[in-house]
Amino acid sequence: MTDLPVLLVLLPLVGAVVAALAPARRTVAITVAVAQLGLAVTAAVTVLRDGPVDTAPGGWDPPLGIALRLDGLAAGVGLLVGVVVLAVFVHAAITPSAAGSRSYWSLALVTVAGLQAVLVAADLFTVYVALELMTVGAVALVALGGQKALAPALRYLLVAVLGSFAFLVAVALVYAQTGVLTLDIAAADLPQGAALATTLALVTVGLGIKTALFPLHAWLPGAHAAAPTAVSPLLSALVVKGAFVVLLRVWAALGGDAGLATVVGVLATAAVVWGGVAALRQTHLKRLVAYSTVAQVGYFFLLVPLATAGLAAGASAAEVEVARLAWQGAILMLLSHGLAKAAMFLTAGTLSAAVGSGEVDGLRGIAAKAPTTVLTFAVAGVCLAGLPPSLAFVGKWQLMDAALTTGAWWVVVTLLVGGLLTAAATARVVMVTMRPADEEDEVASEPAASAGRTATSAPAASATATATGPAASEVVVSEPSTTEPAPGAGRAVGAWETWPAIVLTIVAVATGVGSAWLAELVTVGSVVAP
Amino acid sequence: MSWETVLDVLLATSVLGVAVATLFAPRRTSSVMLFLVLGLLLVLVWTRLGAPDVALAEAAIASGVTGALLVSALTRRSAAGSAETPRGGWRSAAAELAVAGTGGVLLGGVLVGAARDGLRPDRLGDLALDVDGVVDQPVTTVLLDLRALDTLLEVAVLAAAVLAALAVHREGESSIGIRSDTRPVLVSFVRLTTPVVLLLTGWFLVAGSSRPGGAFQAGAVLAGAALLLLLTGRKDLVPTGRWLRPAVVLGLAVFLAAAVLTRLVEGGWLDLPASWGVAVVLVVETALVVSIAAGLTVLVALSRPRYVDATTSTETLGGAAPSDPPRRQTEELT
Amino acid sequence: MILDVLTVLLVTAGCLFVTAGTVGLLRFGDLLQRLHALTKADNLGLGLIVLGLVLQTSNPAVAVKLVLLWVLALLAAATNSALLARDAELTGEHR
Amino acid sequence: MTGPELFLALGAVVTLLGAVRLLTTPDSMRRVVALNVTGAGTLLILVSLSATGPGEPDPVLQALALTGIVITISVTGLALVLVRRIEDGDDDD
Repeated sequence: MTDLPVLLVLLPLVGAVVAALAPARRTVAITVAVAQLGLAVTAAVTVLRDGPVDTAPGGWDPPLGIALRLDGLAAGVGLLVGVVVLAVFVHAAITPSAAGSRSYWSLALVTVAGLQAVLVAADLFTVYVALELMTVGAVALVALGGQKALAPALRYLLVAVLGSFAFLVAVALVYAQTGVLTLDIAAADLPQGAALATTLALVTVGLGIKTALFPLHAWLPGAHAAAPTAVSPLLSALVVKGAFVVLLRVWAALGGDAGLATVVGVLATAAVVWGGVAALRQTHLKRLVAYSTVAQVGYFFLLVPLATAGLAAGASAAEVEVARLAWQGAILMLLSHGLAKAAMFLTAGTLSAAVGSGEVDGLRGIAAKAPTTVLTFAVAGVCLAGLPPSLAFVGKWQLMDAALTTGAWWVVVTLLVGGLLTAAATARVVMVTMRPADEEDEVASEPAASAGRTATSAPAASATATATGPAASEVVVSEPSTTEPAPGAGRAVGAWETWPAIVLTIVAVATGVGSAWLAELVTVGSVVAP
Repeated sequence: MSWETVLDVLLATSVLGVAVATLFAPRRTSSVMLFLVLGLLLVLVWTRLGAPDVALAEAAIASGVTGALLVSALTRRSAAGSAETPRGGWRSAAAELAVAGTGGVLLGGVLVGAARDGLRPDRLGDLALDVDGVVDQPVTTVLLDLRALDTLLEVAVLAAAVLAALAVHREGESSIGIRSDTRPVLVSFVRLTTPVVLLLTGWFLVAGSSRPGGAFQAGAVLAGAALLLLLTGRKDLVPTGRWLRPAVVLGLAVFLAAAVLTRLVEGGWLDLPASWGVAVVLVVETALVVSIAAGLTVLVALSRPRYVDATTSTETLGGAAPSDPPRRQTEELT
Repeated sequence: MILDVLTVLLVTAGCLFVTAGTVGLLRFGDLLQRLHALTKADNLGLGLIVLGLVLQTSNPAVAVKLVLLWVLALLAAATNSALLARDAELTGEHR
Repeated sequence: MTGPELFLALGAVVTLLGAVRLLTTPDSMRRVVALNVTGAGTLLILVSLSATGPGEPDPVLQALALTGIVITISVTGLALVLVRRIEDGDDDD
């Protein structure tokens, strides 16, 4: 069983090497994805039954060797990785041009290897190397989107590596004080003081960049929107989560900092509102979906202010209980976002390709031609907004429960507003798809027609009308990605093309119905374990 | 005040000054040249800090490689056309300096304080010095024995970067073109130095297990030879087509194979046994040299600007006529 | 003792030549003049420094390596200068 | 303040200088240079930390520095290839 953490990392790496050389890249990649899902399920079952799996490859015990730890968080997110990667690979295999390049398969597998290493590494420097592997893979995948994707890819690379350096300086600071790199051993030795606060601040900024926490999110919409169809879901559903898991690990191990937690709480709230409003104002479909990721990232970060009191050394039982509720709620939302957002990006790519335009307005009438795809997009949006019975609803409920217990009413307001904004953005897209294609004149004269029927007509109206204020530049720069065919060059939606997204959506709903085991899983081996 | 203190302060001041000049230089070319100077100054700093030879050699060669990458990426057009001053002029530059300086001093204070607090005898570094690993060099022991997984992932990062570079490359994902320059002076220089470079590669590789050296140094030197050969049109000696991708991933593949082999035979992933661990290290390092050399060659070749279509001049062998005015970059020196 | 004095003299002289070459690089007007300053003065300066250091070692292997270093530097400098000068002449960019 | 401590503080200043410049300069090539200056600063932090102790330099920190170097070179190479492709594309337009 101690092989599990190592296998999770090495299997996709072996796959990447084979896929880089063998002619049958797809077959190799999908075989690896199936095996990876099998490993993830085994890992989840093992962790639920026997608790966390600790191992140290190389034959040296920590702190001399590298500690790997497969805990509930790693197993839970690992399940998400297994499901999403398989679904996206199947989509890329059966859909023309979704992958962007023949190099897609090996680069995607490298990214998955980096992600798995991030999840299981319990050694701070190994986390740094793994983060870099994940970043280089993710940037390469964005760059497959053609000439228009190169500039966003470069920006993503430079900013993300800057975040890595911040993390590396934090690692150096921890090592300077404790003389070890294993997270748990170092955390036990680390005294309170300026150095601890600086470490947490550096980790939060460095990983905040990589998770696109407002206001460090500016790189994300461009990169996620310009990437090929089969890349955006991997980035949004998985890569962003990897960095968040590291942040959470370090906060939980080091006990957190109350002042910094408040700052993170404010930023998280701003992210939910700002990302939600910005998503409504986008005219380009994939940018709309990408901005909604900025908002959703805010939800996960709400965990930090809610749980910090329960992470401290002398926390009361009630505080730990709140932290556990918030932890489970935020991680369940994270998993549900991964499933639903992957489905949303896949369907968005399919719809854009079907009408030959990346613009939201170009989708008119597509609901009649591809009803299943539009329906999947809508249901994924509902899951994202956190309506019952989806997994996100369960997560949101727990998060609200934790917030009400501590009297953090602003968290409740944020969650409700964020849900409304997500629902409005989805509704806006779905309304456009259902409008007959020949209704062009009426639409031009009535820009807010679709959004007028939703609760948030004001921001939506300003999206189609002349945008003013700070968001103006974003509306102007939204341009279709080059991987999409030229306007009017739409193609028919393949018979099986929507199935991976449908499966992802079904999983997002089904896990919501029976989510108790999942909630239990994600706390195994963590500081908030019951 | 001792001589050493004076030297340290002088060195630190120079590093700071050159770093600021690098960051705020008005032109790309001067920025890159100043960065090369920064690299040289840092080598002096490593010596002052008592970095063992292995670290020193690798750091020195690395700054050379970075310099080569940056210089080769300079273009005539961008070098000349990028003489724009920073937005907002000196005012914003001063503001940036003030912000970064204040933040840096604060962070530096915290780091120095942490280093003073943390001087305990049971640090990892002291434990690692006493380890009886399969190789004698302590830094190599840490890299290939104690923390082999880190090195494996690091090799994967390099492979991923090179595969990505090939994927976004204009001429397709499995070949690189490079303009050749077949003037007799260069050709005979390459002929003279290639055997020396190959010798040096082998020495670095073997010496890595007991003395300064290692796969990265050997790979970087080999990449230099490969680039020179490509530059003089000897595509027959350097894999640029079908064998390029295999060469790039060879190191990662062999490293992974070693991980699986040790698991099957010894029962632990990357658990190097005393009896044949050295052999594993040597085989892995040899494969790494090939991959590092191939990877660095690809990265330098693909970041070069194309003044002339790569396909028209790569095949010219046997020396260009003196009357044929070659267009190539000379702006580095002028 | 005599060897030490010789080393100090040789290395100091070498440093002077290298400095002179650098001054030439900075002060001379065009590429060819700069190359003239660099190649002559720097190669000689490096040679003197190497010679001074050879006197300090009793190990012949180290001495051979040091001299080899100088030969390689000579080769590289000669090739570079030839290429640069040829380029400058052909393109007429030596101001 | 000892020599290694001086270089430790210098590393922090250089790291922040590079980081701020990376975020403010518009030119892509110089952003890559700024990234490398940031990397040099972090390297300085790691190597001078390895020398702050009384005994031999810390081999673990040296090894971390070497791993960081190779990663930074890989990232620089990829960034420069992207810069090249972006600017070549601009030429074609």
